[in-house]
Amino acid sequence: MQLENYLRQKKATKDILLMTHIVLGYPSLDANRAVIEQMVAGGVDCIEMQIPFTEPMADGPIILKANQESIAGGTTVEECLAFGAEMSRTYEIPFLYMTYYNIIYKYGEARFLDRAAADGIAGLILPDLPPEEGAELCAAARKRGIAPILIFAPTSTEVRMRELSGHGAGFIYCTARRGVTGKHSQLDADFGDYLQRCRAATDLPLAVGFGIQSRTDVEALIGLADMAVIGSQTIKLVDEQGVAAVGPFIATLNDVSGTSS
Amino acid sequence: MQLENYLRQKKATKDILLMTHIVLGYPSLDANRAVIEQMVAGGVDCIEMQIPFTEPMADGPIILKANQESIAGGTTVEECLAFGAEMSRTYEIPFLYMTYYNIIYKYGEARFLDRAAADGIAGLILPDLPPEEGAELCAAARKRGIAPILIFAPTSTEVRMRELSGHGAGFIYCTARRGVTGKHSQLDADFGDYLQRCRAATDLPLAVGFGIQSRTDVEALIGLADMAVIGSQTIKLVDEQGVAAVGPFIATLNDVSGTSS
Amino acid sequence: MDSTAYFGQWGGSFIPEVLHETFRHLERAFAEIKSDPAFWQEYITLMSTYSCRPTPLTHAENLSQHFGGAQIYIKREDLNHTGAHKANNVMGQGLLVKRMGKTRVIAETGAGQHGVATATMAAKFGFDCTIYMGEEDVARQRPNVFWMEKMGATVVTVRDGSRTLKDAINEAFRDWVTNMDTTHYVFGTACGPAPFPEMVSWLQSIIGQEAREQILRQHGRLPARIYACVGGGSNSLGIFSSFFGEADTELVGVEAGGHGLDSGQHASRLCGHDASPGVAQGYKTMFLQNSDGQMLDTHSVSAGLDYIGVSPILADHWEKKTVRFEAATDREVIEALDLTMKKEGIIPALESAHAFVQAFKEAPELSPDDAVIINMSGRGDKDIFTIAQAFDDPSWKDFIIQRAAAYQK
Amino acid sequence: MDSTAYFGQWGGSFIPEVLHETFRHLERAFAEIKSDPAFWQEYITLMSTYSCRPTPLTHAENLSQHFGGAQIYIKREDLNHTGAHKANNVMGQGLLVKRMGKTRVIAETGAGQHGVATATMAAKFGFDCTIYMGEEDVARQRPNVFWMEKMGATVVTVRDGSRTLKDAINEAFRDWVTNMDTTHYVFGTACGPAPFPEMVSWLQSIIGQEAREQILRQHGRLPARIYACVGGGSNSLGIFSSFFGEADTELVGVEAGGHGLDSGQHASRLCGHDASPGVAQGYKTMFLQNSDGQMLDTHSVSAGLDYIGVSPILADHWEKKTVRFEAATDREVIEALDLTMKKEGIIPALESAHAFVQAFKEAPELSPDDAVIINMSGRGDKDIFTIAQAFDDPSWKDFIIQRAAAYQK
Ligand SMILES: Cc1ncc(COP(=O)(O)O)c(C=O)c1O
Ligand SMILES: Cc1ncc(COP(=O)(O)O)c(C=O)c1O
Repeated sequence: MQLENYLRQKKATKDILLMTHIVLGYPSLDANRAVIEQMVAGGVDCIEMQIPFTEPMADGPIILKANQESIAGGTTVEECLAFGAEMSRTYEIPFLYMTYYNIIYKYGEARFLDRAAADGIAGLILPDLPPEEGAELCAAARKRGIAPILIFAPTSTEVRMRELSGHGAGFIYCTARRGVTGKHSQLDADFGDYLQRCRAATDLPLAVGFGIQSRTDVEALIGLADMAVIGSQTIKLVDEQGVAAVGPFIATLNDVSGTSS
Repeated sequence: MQLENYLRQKKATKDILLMTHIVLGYPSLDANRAVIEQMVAGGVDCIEMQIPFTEPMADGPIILKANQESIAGGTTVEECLAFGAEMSRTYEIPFLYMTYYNIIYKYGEARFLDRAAADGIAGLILPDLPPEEGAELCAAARKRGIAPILIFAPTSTEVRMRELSGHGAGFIYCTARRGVTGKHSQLDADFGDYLQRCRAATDLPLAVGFGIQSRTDVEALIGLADMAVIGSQTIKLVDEQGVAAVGPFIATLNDVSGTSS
Repeated sequence: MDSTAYFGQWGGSFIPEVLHETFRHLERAFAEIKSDPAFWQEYITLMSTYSCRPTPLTHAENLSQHFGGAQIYIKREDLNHTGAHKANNVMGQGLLVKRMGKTRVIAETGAGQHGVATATMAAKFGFDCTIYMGEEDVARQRPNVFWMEKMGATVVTVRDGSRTLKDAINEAFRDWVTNMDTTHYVFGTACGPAPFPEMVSWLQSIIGQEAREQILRQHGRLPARIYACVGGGSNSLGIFSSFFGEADTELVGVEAGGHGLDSGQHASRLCGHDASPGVAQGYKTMFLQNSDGQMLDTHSVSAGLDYIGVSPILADHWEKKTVRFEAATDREVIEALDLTMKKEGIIPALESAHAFVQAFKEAPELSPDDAVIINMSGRGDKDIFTIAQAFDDPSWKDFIIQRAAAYQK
Repeated sequence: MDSTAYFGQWGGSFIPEVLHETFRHLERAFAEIKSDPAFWQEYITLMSTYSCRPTPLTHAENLSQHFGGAQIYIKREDLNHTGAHKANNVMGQGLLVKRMGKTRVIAETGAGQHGVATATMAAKFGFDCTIYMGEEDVARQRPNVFWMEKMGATVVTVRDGSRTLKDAINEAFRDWVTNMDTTHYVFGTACGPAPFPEMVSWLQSIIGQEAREQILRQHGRLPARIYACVGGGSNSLGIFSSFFGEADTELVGVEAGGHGLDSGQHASRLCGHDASPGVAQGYKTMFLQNSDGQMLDTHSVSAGLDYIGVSPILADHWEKKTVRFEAATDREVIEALDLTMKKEGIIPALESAHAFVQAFKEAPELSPDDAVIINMSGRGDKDIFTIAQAFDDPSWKDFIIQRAAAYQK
């Protein structure tokens, strides 16, 4: 409930909230630190930190490469958790972990959740753990005050969305389209219908991710969703223009999300 | 009968007769001319002239190569026949054609035999024409005074030898061993038995060929056969030492075949 | 948790939400064909007119005599169209795709056999076809790429991760989550999310059905042991299917021992000590992974066994000890291949040769009244580049060098 | 002249005297097996347990539809062990060799298929084995050389004459005249001295027997036409055997048209105008030869059809007009191959693709109620070097160049 409440309070002050994404250890934890600092300063509302995995099945080329290079550079799960704890200690905004289920499975579900809870982590996004496989994990997370973030897809039926919503907390992550992360999404009429179906199926706030890349994209979500998720785009930015470009980029986005505040 | 009579008369004066072999057009007809001149001067008793064929199935590497190079050099059947006529006009000794059946088949059997007879050719050796296929050709040759030379092999039974002998004239060509021309033959005890079987099966003179290469080889045939056939060895000699080496080589061999004359 | 998706504690279906409906559709379609005898009949007819089923069971008299023990029989999946058991699975899924009304198929491939089989099936059924193949495998298996392209398939080179089979699987999933409406993912082995393990095993059970009938006819009774190589597990499950529960028949799965179980360079999930339970590529099984859950690089002389995971159905048999698992090293594989070629005139695929290794080790302990069956999952003549390399054949190298020189002119 | 050695005016046995007894022995042995039903039964059993007989008859629905005429059926000799119909002849002769008590076999090979088949048979039967192969063919078909050697055979490179098939035959005869006591010469096609043409055709008639039964079962009546490529003639005679004299079935032999019948670069003996009657390699037939009787150089994209002579049995059918002969050019062959791969997922050998060309030309004129059979004598995946070259595939060339670079390090 903590995460949901936080988002609702924040939303009261902004047209649309912003969640950003980083891959831990890419290009380095130090760079992550600098990027997060700029993000927070730029006014993002929460941050998902991806613990890298060798088989990121749901991710597109940019995040995929970031996962691989992070692991190749020696990033361990232990380091990621320590870093997550540090961030959550350092900043006021909520931090979430995003990763694939095997990382948690190997660490031990209970052990992972206990630690994340102790470290103040607000939520958990696991794109390869549908409720058929993860209902217990969701319940265990909720019990510890960690929001399990469930995912709606354009292919999800109304019945399915209701079911998913029942397992989730914090917010619902609506993928803007089919496919994997990274490619720009057309936020067209169909998309509007889809988000209306999402809205009808759940009481949780709605975040929209996958291919949200610009001020225009974020603007297009106002009124339809509660939060925009910026994923691959910041990684690309850091790759191309360095860490210092993140602050200005976030500022342009937040300028939108804050326009009517 | 002419060839047989000639050989019998010659044999009365020598322990063993000599037949030599050349491949027409190899290395050239001019070279053939020079080689034959030396052979005749050296005292060979008859000469087989091989009309080259692209598929000399019964020949070993040396004669095979000579066939191919002659054809590659442009030697035609017409040139070979003209050359044969010239030799037979020029020298007293008998000349035979050796070739494969296709050369005659394509030329026309009757036409070939008529021409060979008119040119004074004494005999015909066709290693791929057994009497099952060539009985008529043998008869047609004999009718024209051309001796069809039949071949005995170490694998021939007595019955078979008698049958072969019935088709032949001039002499019988006994291959000294299994296999193809060129490789040296061991003229051992088995070989003696074999020649005795040959002798018992035919009244025709016996020539022995395949791998007769030296004075020693020729000597070993005395008393067993009437004629030694020198095949690949002269070709090798011309290849290695030139045309002029033929005379001295024949002289050493004939020295043997004439020892007791 | 869908209980039919699990085999003991293994299996499941760990898929992105966007594929949820696609899997429901697939499960229904699979349930339908499984309960429809007409489907199996159609499948058998296809396999006996387009491929060469039933494939023979060859009595390897020379090898039997050489080892002086059990009678060695070889189940000849190499004689299938496209040269391996992969055809069974692929043609069966082709019929399913037709029923589901989809028009495009995608597949991952390591050795290239599954890719060639899928491209073949797509040509036969008139489907569009895209094959994902790791960059390393493309380099190793170019002849297969050539044939896939000639059959009309698009081959996509995957340059991520270890650039091998597992990365091709990830990439195929990335395609599928984008194009699920038109597209079926023809999974190549008895792994992946449910219902794939069960579906692929079911289609491959045609091997075991034939083999059982054949060994009874030819040998008069059930075999003492059956040997099959284990990559993902499909050929082994295929032949084992008709013998589970037979007290007199021991089932032996042979994994890739690579440079040895202690070398860290192998692909033995069930008989080594480098694997642990995990969840990846949509299912739960024993994976070769480190303590963080990151997948390890695997090694085998045979591309088709060079994989991090293993069928959850086999993991269950392993745990319940109803299948015994062994490993064959690269070196042993080459020796067994050599012997089999010389003694029987048969060229097993490098994958299949793993099963031969173990059979050769054990045949001498058995009696000449016993029979063993080796599942020869594929033929080796497609592996010429790898096999010639493994034998370090100098005239082959000269040949390639000469060819290259001609091309460079 | 042995009358049974002739087919009309063609055939005979033009052999060196030293082989006379060997041929009598062979004739007797052949007469024996022909009149012994147990032999044929043994042969069928061997072929159905070691190879994959009966090979299927595949209904090529896509091609049939594409051409909109006759129903096209494909007899799948490619699914034989070793990948071609050559296995039938070779395994049959293997049984014969065992009966004759010989311990060594020799063979000529052009494409390498017959060499591989013979090496395979020798391994299976435990015979010593030497294969003669022209230098040009060794260069073109190195993969086959590799497999022959791996199967334990000695491959002798023939550097005489045109360094191709005919020269390999001559060289095999040279071996045979030396080693006839221990050695049988496994002639690869329905050519050569009697009794080879008849014997090889008889062993290959297994194709026709199956095909007749299959087409009646699958199509309900006899085919309107049967197409087979003609190198030496063995696969065509094999499938034609069960249809001679059928008024409703026209038999079509397809020769190698190379660069065209008027180009001088082809291997068409019966439907071109460059051949004439002749006697070579032990038999009488139509040979590609000049007016002196010297054999010509032939050309075909397919090594297996690239031969100067043709079965005397086919020469007789040609003269009597009981078989029609056509030619397919190299270019047409590549097109037919491409279409067949894309439409049916089937890769014919370059040789077999000649038969496909003619069937494709004629299928549209026939009615959809008619059936035609194409004899697919072998599979093309062994021809990868030739096919990739024929398609001028750039990534294949890159692959070879990279491989070579790795070997040269
Ligand atoms: C010939 C052959 N055998 C075996 C395998 C291993 O797969 P599985 O264990 O699914 O049979 C492969 C995979 O490519 C293969 O090509
Ligand atoms: C696949 C294939 N088909 C056909 C032939 C031609 O031979 P035949 O005419 O004897 O069938 C060959 C000869 O090598 C071959 O390999």
